[in-house]
Amino acid sequence: MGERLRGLLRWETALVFLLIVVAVGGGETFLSGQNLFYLGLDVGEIALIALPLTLVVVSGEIDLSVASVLGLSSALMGTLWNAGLPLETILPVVVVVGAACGAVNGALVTYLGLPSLAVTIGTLALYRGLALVLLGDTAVADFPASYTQFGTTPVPGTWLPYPTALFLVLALAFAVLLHATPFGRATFAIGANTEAARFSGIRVKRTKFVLFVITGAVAALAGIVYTLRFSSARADNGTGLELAVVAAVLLGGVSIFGGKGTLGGVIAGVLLLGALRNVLILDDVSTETLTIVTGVLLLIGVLAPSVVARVATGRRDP
Amino acid sequence: MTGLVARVGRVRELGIALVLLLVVAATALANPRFVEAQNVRDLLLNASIIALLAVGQTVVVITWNVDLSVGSVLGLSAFLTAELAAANHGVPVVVALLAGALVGLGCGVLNGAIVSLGKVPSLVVTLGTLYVFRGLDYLVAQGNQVNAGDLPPELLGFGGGRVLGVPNLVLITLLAVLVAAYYLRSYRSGRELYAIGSNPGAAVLAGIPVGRRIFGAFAVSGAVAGLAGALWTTRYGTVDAAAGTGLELQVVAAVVVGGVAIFGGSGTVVGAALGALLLSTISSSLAVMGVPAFWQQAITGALLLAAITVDRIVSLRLAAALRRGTARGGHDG
Amino acid sequence: ACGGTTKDSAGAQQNQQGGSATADPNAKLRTGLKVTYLPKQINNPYFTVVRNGVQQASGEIQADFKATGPSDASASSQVTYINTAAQQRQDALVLAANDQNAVAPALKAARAQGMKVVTLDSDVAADARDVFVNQVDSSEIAVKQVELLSQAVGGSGEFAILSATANATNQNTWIGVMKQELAKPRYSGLKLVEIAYGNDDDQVSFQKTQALLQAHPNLKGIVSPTTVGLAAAGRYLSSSEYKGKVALTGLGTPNQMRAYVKDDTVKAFALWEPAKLGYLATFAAAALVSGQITGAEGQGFTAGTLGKYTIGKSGEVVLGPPTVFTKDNVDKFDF
Amino acid sequence: MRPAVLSVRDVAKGFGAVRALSGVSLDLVPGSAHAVLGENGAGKSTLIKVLAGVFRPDSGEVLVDGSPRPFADPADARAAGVAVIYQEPTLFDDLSLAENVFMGRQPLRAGRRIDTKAMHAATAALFERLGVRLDPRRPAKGLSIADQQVVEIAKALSFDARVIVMDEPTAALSPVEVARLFGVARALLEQDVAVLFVSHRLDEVFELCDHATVLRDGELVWSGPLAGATPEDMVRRMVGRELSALFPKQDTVPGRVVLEARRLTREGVFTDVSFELRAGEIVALAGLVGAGRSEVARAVFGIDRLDAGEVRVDGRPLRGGSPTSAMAAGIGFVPEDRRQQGLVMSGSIEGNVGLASLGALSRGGVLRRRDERALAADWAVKLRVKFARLSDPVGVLSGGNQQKVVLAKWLSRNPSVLIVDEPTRGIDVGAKAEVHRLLSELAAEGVAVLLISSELPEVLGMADRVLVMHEGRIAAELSKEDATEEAVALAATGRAVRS
Ligand SMILES: Nc1ncnc2c1ncn2[C@@H]1O[C@H](COP(=O)(O)OP(=O)(O)OP(=O)(O)O)[C@@H](O)[C@H]1O
Ligand SMILES: Nc1ncnc2c1ncn2[C@@H]1O[C@H](COP(=O)(O)OP(=O)(O)OP(=O)(O)O)[C@@H](O)[C@H]1O
Ligand SMILES: [Mg+2]
Ligand SMILES: [Mg+2]
Repeated sequence: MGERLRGLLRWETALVFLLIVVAVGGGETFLSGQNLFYLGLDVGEIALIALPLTLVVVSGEIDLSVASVLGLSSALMGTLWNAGLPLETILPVVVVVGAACGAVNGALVTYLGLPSLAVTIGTLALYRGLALVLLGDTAVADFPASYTQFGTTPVPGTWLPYPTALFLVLALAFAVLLHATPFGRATFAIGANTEAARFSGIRVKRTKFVLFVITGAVAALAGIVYTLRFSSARADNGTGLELAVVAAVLLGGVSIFGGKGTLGGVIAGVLLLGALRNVLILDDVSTETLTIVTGVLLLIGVLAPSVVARVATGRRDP
Repeated sequence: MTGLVARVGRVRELGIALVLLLVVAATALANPRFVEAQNVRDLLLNASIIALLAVGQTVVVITWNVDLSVGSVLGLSAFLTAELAAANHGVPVVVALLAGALVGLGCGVLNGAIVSLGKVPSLVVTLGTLYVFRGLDYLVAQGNQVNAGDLPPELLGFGGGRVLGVPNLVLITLLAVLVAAYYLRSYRSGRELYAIGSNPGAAVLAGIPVGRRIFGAFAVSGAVAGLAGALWTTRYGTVDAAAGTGLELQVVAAVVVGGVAIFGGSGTVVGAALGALLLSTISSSLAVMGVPAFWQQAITGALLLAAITVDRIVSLRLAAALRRGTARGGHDG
Repeated sequence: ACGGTTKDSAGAQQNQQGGSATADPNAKLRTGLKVTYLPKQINNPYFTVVRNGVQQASGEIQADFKATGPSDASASSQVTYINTAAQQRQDALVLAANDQNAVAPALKAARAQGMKVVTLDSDVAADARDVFVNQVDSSEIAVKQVELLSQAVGGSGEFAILSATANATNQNTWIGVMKQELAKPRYSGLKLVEIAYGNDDDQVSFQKTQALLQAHPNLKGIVSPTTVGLAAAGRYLSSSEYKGKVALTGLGTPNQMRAYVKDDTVKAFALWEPAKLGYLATFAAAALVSGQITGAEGQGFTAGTLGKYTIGKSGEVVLGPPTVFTKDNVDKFDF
Repeated sequence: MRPAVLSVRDVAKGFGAVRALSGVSLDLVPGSAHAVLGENGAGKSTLIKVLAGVFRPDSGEVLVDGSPRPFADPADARAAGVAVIYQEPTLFDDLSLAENVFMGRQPLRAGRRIDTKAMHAATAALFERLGVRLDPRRPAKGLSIADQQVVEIAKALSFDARVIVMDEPTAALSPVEVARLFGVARALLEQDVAVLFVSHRLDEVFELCDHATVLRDGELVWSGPLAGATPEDMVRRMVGRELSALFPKQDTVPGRVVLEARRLTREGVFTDVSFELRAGEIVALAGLVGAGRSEVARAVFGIDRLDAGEVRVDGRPLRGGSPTSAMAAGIGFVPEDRRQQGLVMSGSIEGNVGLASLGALSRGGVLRRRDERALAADWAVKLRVKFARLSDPVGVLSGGNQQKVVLAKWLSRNPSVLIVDEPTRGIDVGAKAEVHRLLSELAAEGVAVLLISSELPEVLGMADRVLVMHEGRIAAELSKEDATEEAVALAATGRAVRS
């Protein structure tokens, strides 16, 4: 068990190491302010959603509906905008609706006891469908520049895009939540041993429910960022993103069985995937190769800790 | 008690069949053409590839694993089969299908080896190979497409062909369902798959070669996905590198609706195949009923949720009945 | 809305027309240009054919050419590649946009750095590119299809349209023109009963065709103004009992449609030549970089073997009239 | 003596720091029943798992018919004719009982297909032989512990085994079934099968076995024929000292009633259970395994919902189904299964100790690591937990030390009512005495303790009052004076009425 833990630590160190290798290998072009700005934008939504999803996975569940919530919030944003509502009202409404989507997932998982994989495959279809119902095949693209600039310009005086600044703030908040609060401890305990957590007086259902709600809200936030960044509200925004986010979380060393993982690892994982993509595209490496590299990284990510642990113990026990 | 258990087991599939009948009947009332021969054929055809994939997936899921790479395996095999057939027009249909299955088998073997030798969660592994196989597919395709015109007519004829009015693809899927159902019910290794999913630790103690069985399950799922890829080619004729993208979630949905427990140990391929048929029939029915296109996906999602919720409630009832039964039956009296 | 930022208060966005600088029609065509070709998605066969044209033209003008692009055709997936091209200081970008708005900010930023942008096939907002190379005149191709349909169904009856995605710009433009055309007395017998969307996905288009036939018992014809849709519909019809009873026409590639033209599922269909589209766009890009044109209406340039072209309204260049393919000529084409 | 069919020579096996077995040798002879005795955690089950091919010994060897035969996995052991009844049931919930019995060895008919009919018939015959009425077709899900054990026994009998190894097969059985099992076992012995038998019930050991081996802390302390030995001898060998020193319960004067259970009922599990706990008192809940004691404790603590009845603490009713409100009312609960219920094995020692006190350990919503560590360090010293670092995962600790961590988790909350379910299960002799000392001290400080234990000596030594459960009901309430081994056993088997 100790070896396993150390293996995990090593994996996170390895991620950071790989990140540095990629950054150095990318050379000056990579490290230019402009490129870092683009990199920040590119990882934007995936990075945002990866934060709450990390907590969900640590608690032993999964949420595959995040990309659909993103799409739904984008569609809702467009619909309300077309209806003439002010953006200042629309944005909070969208986040609340996202939270409600998460609440539906959470209620089905905790109060009915359904497996989250099955539930969120269902809501993946449902939320995307609702997005289509709202906006159909039209796109809403006339959001005012005073807002869309938040998706396309850096924070004045830096190369940090606004979404990245938002991500940094949320990353800090989630890191504190997961690693320094009773709630975070409860999340780990639930993921590692749900029964023991319940026997310790932890409100398992409520904790998981809250996690799903937070995930929904952040996915909606990511939908807003996405919409403003491309100044295009469409029902199919972010289709298929869920697997990329899950991949990023797992690459960050979070165990799919729950109970293990760090937010730092996930952030390193997200950045590594983004930086690698960025460098490879800059070097004109084909998209085919990119896809393969993503998959191979994931395989290494899951195999490495287990191989390290086995070599370290050198024993074969069930 | 046994009666109850057996009944509930059977009711699972009966229930799906019943819902299916209801959907068909309701649609037929609104539009009688829904039950004409051509349409029934189309309904079955539309479900056949997903149902086939669901058969392979069920074999994996009952061992408490999952194979997310099936969509990519299908894509890779579809393209390779198409290229093979396009390059060698004389190739017999059977050889083309076998080639597809072989490509899939290769992918499945890789999945199985990583999962069983590495002792790592299959969800992560197959998510990784989902990307790897799709990337290979892109590499092979290089942005090109194989057109129906490039393929030998016999191959396309097979995809559109029928025997006694039943489309060939439906027959193949039916055959796969029957073989798999019989194997899972009547062979030791088939039962061992259920045992592994039901209690992995006890399976080891019972002397079941757990690693080998899981490896086998992935190999089967891969080969089936490969065969499905070849069939895809015969049916659609036009194949590019994107074939089957995103199919994995549909397949998992069909399996879940079909009453296969996502945490292993129970469920049948018949249920899974019916699940696939139900889902595709619902979407056809929504289209025929004139439900606006944009509503269809939302309704499908809602029905999926309803299905798993009902299933859960039924199994909770069953568990409660068993608990009371034990209490009444008293052990030592 | 009280004081917030609403649709009304934001007002219409300004469209600043590209090409305010002056053009020198006699400037020499520069060699050694760096040209990036960015299709909707890399594994779309249609765009692979277009790429061949870009490649050919690049060879003729000794340009450094590269093709790149995303593996999915979602609205946002091209942005990274646009940014990369800008960072790589490419002279020109030739692209087919997945979404007319989503890529606009990135394109504007790239243009601000001096990159010339030429769109083909699917345009973006006019202020985000220099020139749009249109495959055909929108009304011409729409009119043509209505004409082909009318011939195929014998002048009257119900018909449906099988389109690509619901927000594909070109599809919607054509459908708009078709509707106007249908209003003419000549076509009073034709009745459009449904517009279905196959999402440019082969399987979806296939099943939508099926659903159309189910839902409309009296359907006489289908028009599919997209290559994916037409091929899928052709395949469905040719193997169903509707073959010969329901007419099919639209836009398709000869290679995909050859079998269905020969077995009489389809009498005639139309398309432009995709390779020429890429070829023309590349020359337009070279002319822009060389300063021969700026994108303003009325300017002209020579596009290699294709001859002279003139820029039309709002920076648009039209490739030419579509080709109609029938049993007789389909074997002469290979794309 | 006849040559041994299955033997181990000098086997050693360790788990991290725990040495579960060291230098143990044993011979199993055809037609002879051999008992392995030892306290909890002595290494009995580990020895059995070595014989079953589950564990490979770190050193030493396994011999079949006198020649070394390393078992790579349980399948190898089966092939050598070794059938094992494990201590923990190993059933497949979703499969039928018949399949559970014959998994991997189902009778076949033409084409290597499973002959379901034959399988059901054979299973029914096995159940018949064991004298139980169970339907071979029903799934294992929902079986009582006792029935699960019966299926395990049927599974072992279904082999044509040369060696049958039984790890506490009788723990969950009533005397009637035990008698049947012994009948079957004797018949097997007649047919020259070798039997290895593990039980904490010495009378059974003397009834069935002719030889015995005693393990203490993983070492072999004695091996020989049982003829001429008495149970007392064996106990002395197991424990290594006189028993009486083990239970130092100090006398206390019971105070006011702190917890009151009124007519608690959970359908199919327990019925109409009422009792009171007073401050400073240790009340034992005794009974056979499966009597429903743990279930009562779980319901009181709010893990399971009650169908009827209520629990009052200090006169105020508790909200049902909520451990949080039970904890708020001052109840602490040390569950019976520390691996599943008590600890997060991958979590650190300090994390586990603090897990039930997260609120108290945080300031402004942020957990104070320093307070958490201080709390853990404090209790580690008080309970004499042996550990390397407080940040080590609990999983590396020995069983006794793990148990102490669970105790620390609850004691650090200063409960007014403490429910302990099998608090000494699987912990070593010294630790056991310490746990008893602790419980006694707690009572002296005015804590009301509900002690659930399957070990009669523990119950008799520790309790001020004994409640005996039988089949989900309280069958007897005995004062310290009335609580004799005999009286408790009688009530536990349902042959006494509530006094
Ligand atoms: N898988 C394991 N990992 C770590 N330690 C273990 C494992 N299995 C057993 N142990 C430890 O080995 C020692 C011996 O355990 P074992 O189960 O053999 O005892 P036992 O004699 O069967 O006790 P009981 O009477 O409680 O069944 C104990 O300290 C136990 O905690
Ligand atoms: N895994 C299980 N599945 C179904 N019912 C169970 C299970 N375990 C126990 N039961 C039921 O609960 C009742 C009490 O079980 P349990 O064995 O926990 O009682 P106990 O008296 O606490 O025994 P002990 O604590 O010594 O194991 C039994 O009647 C049994 O039928
Ligand atoms: Mg034991
Ligand atoms: Mg108990």
